[in-house]
Amino acid sequence: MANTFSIEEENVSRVEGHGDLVLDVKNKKIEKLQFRIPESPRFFEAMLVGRKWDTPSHITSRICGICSVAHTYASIKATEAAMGINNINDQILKLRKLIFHHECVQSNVLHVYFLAAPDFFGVGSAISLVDSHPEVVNIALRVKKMANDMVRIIGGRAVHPIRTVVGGFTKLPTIQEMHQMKEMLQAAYPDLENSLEVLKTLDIPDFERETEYISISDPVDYALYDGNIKSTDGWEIDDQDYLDKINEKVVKHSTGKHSWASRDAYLVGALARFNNNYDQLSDNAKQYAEELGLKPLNYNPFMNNIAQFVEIVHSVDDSIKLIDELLEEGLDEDKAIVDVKPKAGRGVGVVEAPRGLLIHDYTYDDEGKVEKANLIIPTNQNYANIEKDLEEMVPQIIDKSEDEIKLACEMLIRAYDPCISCSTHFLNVKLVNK
Amino acid sequence: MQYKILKKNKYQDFVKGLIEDYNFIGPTKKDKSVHDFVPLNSIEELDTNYLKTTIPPAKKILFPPNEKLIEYEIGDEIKVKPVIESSETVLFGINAWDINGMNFLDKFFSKDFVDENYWDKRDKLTVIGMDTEPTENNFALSMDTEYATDGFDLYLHDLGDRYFVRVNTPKGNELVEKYVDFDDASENDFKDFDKYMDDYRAQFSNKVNIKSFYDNFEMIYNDEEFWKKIAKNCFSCGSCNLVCPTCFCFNVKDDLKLDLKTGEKTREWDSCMIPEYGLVAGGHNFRPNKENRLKQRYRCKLKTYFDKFGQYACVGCGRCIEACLAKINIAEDINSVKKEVNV
Amino acid sequence: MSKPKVGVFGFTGCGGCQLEILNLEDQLLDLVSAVDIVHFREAITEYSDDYDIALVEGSVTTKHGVERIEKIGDIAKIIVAVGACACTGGLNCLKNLYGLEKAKDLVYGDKKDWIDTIETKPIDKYVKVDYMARGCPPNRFEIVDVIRSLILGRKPEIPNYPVCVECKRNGNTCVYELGMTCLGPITRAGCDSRCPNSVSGCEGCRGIIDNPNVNAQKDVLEEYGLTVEDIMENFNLYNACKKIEQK
Amino acid sequence: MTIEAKEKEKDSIYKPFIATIKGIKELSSTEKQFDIQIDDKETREAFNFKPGQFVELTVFGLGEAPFSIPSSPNNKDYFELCIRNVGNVSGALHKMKEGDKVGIRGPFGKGHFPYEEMKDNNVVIVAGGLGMAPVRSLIKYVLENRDDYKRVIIIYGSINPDYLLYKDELEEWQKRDDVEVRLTVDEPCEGWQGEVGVCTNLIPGIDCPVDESYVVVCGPPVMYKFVIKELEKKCFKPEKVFLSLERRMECGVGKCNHCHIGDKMTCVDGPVFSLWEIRNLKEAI
Ligand SMILES: Cc1cc2nc3c(=O)[nH]c(=O)nc-3n(C[C@H](O)[C@H](O)[C@H](O)COP(=O)(O)OP(=O)(O)OC[C@H]3O[C@@H](n4cnc5c(N)ncnc54)[C@H](O)[C@@H]3O)c2cc1C
Ligand code: SF4
Ligand code: SF4
Ligand code: SF4
Repeated sequence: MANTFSIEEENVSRVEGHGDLVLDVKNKKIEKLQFRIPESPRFFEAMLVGRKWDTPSHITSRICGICSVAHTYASIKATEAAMGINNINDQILKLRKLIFHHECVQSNVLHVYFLAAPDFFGVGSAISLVDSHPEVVNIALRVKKMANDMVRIIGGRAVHPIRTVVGGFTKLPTIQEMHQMKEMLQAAYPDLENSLEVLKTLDIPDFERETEYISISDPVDYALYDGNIKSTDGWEIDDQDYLDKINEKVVKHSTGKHSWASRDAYLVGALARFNNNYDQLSDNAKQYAEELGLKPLNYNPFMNNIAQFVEIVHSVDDSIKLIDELLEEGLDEDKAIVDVKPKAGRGVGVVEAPRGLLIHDYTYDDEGKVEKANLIIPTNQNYANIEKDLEEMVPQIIDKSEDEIKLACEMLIRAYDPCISCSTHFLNVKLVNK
Repeated sequence: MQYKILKKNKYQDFVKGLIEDYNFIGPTKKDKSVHDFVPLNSIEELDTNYLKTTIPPAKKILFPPNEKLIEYEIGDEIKVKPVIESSETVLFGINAWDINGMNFLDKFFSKDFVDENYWDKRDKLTVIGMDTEPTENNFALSMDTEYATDGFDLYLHDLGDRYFVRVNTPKGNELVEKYVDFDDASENDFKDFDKYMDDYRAQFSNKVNIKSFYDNFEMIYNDEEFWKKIAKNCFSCGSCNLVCPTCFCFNVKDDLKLDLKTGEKTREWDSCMIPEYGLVAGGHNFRPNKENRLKQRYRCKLKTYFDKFGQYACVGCGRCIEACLAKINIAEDINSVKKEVNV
Repeated sequence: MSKPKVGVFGFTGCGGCQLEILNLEDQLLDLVSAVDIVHFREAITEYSDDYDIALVEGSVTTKHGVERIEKIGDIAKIIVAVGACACTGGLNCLKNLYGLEKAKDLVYGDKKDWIDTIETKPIDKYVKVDYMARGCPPNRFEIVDVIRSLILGRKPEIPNYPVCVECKRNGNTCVYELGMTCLGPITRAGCDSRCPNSVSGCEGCRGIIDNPNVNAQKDVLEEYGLTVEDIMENFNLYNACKKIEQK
Repeated sequence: MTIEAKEKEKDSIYKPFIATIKGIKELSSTEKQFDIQIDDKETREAFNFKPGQFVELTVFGLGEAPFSIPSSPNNKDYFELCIRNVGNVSGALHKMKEGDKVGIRGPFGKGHFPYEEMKDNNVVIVAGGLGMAPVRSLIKYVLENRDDYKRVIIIYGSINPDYLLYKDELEEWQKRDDVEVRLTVDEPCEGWQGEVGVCTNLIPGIDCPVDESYVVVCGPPVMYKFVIKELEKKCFKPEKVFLSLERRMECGVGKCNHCHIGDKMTCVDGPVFSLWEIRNLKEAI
């Protein structure tokens, strides 16, 4: 039993670290708790200044390989809003929603099966999982391949899509590819069912902390691509007015900025979407949620993984629906893209990245070059909330062994899915008793 | 050769029959500037009224850009299996110069050694030709390739209200008898056909003096200034070779899978305009600069194979002219030789 | 053949390259059994400093990064730069165009002194790089090819011809004909001409070939009514760290 | 039709047959000799090659490369290869051991040394470096049928004595009184008995009547130009001078076209050409 200890990443400056935790406990009381991101700052907001309107989506896609589609669209939507483009047709919208679903699936699969599952099964990594639970790995690889292929077909490649541009698509999938996608989606159901059985057996830590959940929301769709910004604290605003509620500050211990809205911290991501938009989930997804004991409003951050899985189910269902509609209407290459005339103005693009609310805000000059850019990324928004959760959780488990405390902290942070880099390696922390 | 007439009102049924029964490859609109030959499932997708295709259909089918040659398995023994894949296919709507390009490849792939990967597909290919409008860069007329005398099974010439059909093979004859009734060609039909060919030939405005180039090639061969001038803007990107219906260079790759047990050898189109083309171990490059490479390309196209087969390895389709971003123009260059030599 | 020990390392980048390795799907399990992955932050917890081959993603943009890459240089027998950021500096180099101070000002305002950042450089400015799997993101099959080649002890075949070659093999319509610009004629192939396949001009993410005909590229642009500035905007996306010699 | 008959493989000119490395011998710091035996007995017996021809050798997983056959065509059991370690295939071969398997296609090359035609003539061999490999097959053949030929003169040059290939055979030949061997190196070491300088220097000293002499030349690309100049000065008959050329080859069967020299293909029309042919072949040397 440890009353006084500190957990600190070993040699922060030498081992590569994207995120680490500093936890200092004296006599069962937290002296210092900081979750920090010593990730190299990348200056995207600066890189964008002066660029022509058709490049920001390509540049911002490179903020994160796992959420490249989300960044692409936050960017495209911001630009389209600034240029006053309001004639994006149904075909484009549906294809955008389709590709969005599958980035979400790509990322959720990675997170549920490769990053969180090893913890629950008590093995060190997905590679060890290959030996201990080959069936789980195979399911994960198959579902991931399906999602990757979907993004490849619609976007031209699995990471940093090519065809997705301001105004629409440079090229549409063929009818044959649409059918192929549908078949792939249908083939995923058995894997989802098997996963359900596996997930039911998991022992999910029982920890709750009431907080604010923010996501976008739409009356019809389970919103990923478009919607108003909505909070479990009862407010809802137009996405262009995000500044009315969302605040950001630079904190010294981290290169990621911290955010707050109605209270001192809030949470974004799958669980936030689930809590705000439960009604719009497909029936099938609701069924899965019920079997896994997930109901809105849920305040257990560990359930984020379950919400992610439920989202995979919804995405598969909704994709089949979208493909059927597109096939019925027929694909029209002439309507693949709408004309864009650059002009001055400001526009905001808000979407749901797999790990939560993502906001791009651009101001353009008359030539259609970026004058100013502001980006609010999901991982940053969660930092403050992660710290608050840890502050509450650590005292509850303070009587456990240091290893157990460490693991619990890691699992909690991983549950947030901050970004794959931080969510795995963060684990190499060193414990020094004081 | 037999000559038949296909009435326009029977054309649809004829084509539908073919689509039904065969792996049917025909031209379809790809985007605003080009068509492409792809497997078609319905007559609606077929559009024989095309101006250009980037990649020549016959070459794409018979000698694909990437082709597996052998598969192997490494175990206690090494097992090697040749991969020769093909199926009965109808190639519909290919024009005369592309047929002549294929005729060239036929000769090439059977000279010295018979390339089964090519021939197996060729044997199973039924070729149905049709004339198409030449682009402004097309100089097929000067190269004697605007009319095909061989290499097809059927050739359909559009006389307006009917097709004049040349039946070149027993296979072609089978098709003529299979779906709809073809009529025998009458004297009148022949007359109309002759007139049609005259009009068709009149559409070819780009003319080259190939004879003069052939005769003078050795004389300008050492004229470095000449070659430097025409190769100046060359990107060494190989586009000219890759779109050409008669180019056949390839590289062979050996790919062992990550399981380190099974593997395959594949060939992929290469180009003699790429610097690495003539590089050998030890770092010696036999054709280090672009003017050397261009010169060799012209030799190969316009001399070597005329000497070997009596046919130029250029059918005058003009694709390379359109594909070249540096605006290197084989037709102009053929003609400029005469000027150079005359000076 | 003993299994080579492989470490995968990330520097400043988006993680997309490492993701492309995970995206190997059908081949991932073969990869895991063909080599010993001893270090891979994005996928495994365990790590070790004993490796033969280092696959390095990302560019060096911090002082701490310099220390790390130099350490990898000391340990690894073979270093493979993976992705545009590691090979050419990639998109991160745009920061250099603005100047460090201005960039810090813009993003972090008066808090800018808290930030550790230096001029962006590709990793070969600090260590000897044996092979490069270029691109943003790199072609995952090329990554496999490099790894497989290293296992077999052969030199990976990384083309030195331009993207046009692959573009033509794929039978694409040249995007210039469709009114767009393309860096294909001077960019190193190996991506299977992904962007032109999707009817978009190549942005040069794989870097420039050894002997680009830059003058001809300018002539082409003029022909199509474009200026060098038009293409420089594109060119700088991935190649701001490299200056084209004007031959 | 029986299943076997149906599945009977189509002939592919790209399919190698499997062979085993029976012996390995180090020839110099960069070259090794490999004794290659074709596994299938029937194929082995049908494998008849002529001096100057080459095979395409596959190391599975690494690729294929052309190599001349330096051994005597009279040896039916196995043939030898002499391989310099320069890259992927050759490097992998150098790491292989006895009993390892490789793939072989060939023999290829219509153009070989005209050993029949040469009978009753003097034979002059000019080799540089690795160029000894292709001509050795001819030397072996000529010495095995020594009575059919007149004088045999071997001029062989290399960078330094270590790089001379087949040293023991050279010594043996030097001892014979029916072979005239002249060795030369660029960088002599202590105790070097032969000449110093490039092998071109030794051509003026050739003293056999040109009408009754065949000359065979093989060496690195840079060597040819100078050798030919010297041979022409001595008025050797171009139709009686033969050169073995090297080009990049991907197929060996006249399809990939990489080995084109002017109107000829090195693989099927060569690799051995007469000076007569080459004089009209631009780019050959
Ligand atoms: C007819 C003929 C006979 C030969 N005989 C011999 C011999 O007896 N002994 C011997 O050691 N060598 C011989 N060579 C040379 C030998 O083929 C090359 O050294 C060999 O191809 C190198 O292959 P590699 O895979 O080891 O090298 P690689 O790694 O493939 O190549 C290294 C360099 O060679 C170039 N290259 C690639 N493929 C070829 C190719 N097929 N031919 C030439 N260069 C290529 C590459 O561009 C690269 O620059 C002969 C060549 C020919 C054409
Ligand atoms: S060389 Fe040019 S014009 Fe001649 S056939 Fe080839 S692509 Fe057509
Ligand atoms: S689209 Fe680009 S890569 Fe393709 S041929 Fe044209 S210039 Fe070359
Ligand atoms: S086409 Fe160009 S920008 Fe696109 S992936 Fe290839 S090299 Fe990169």
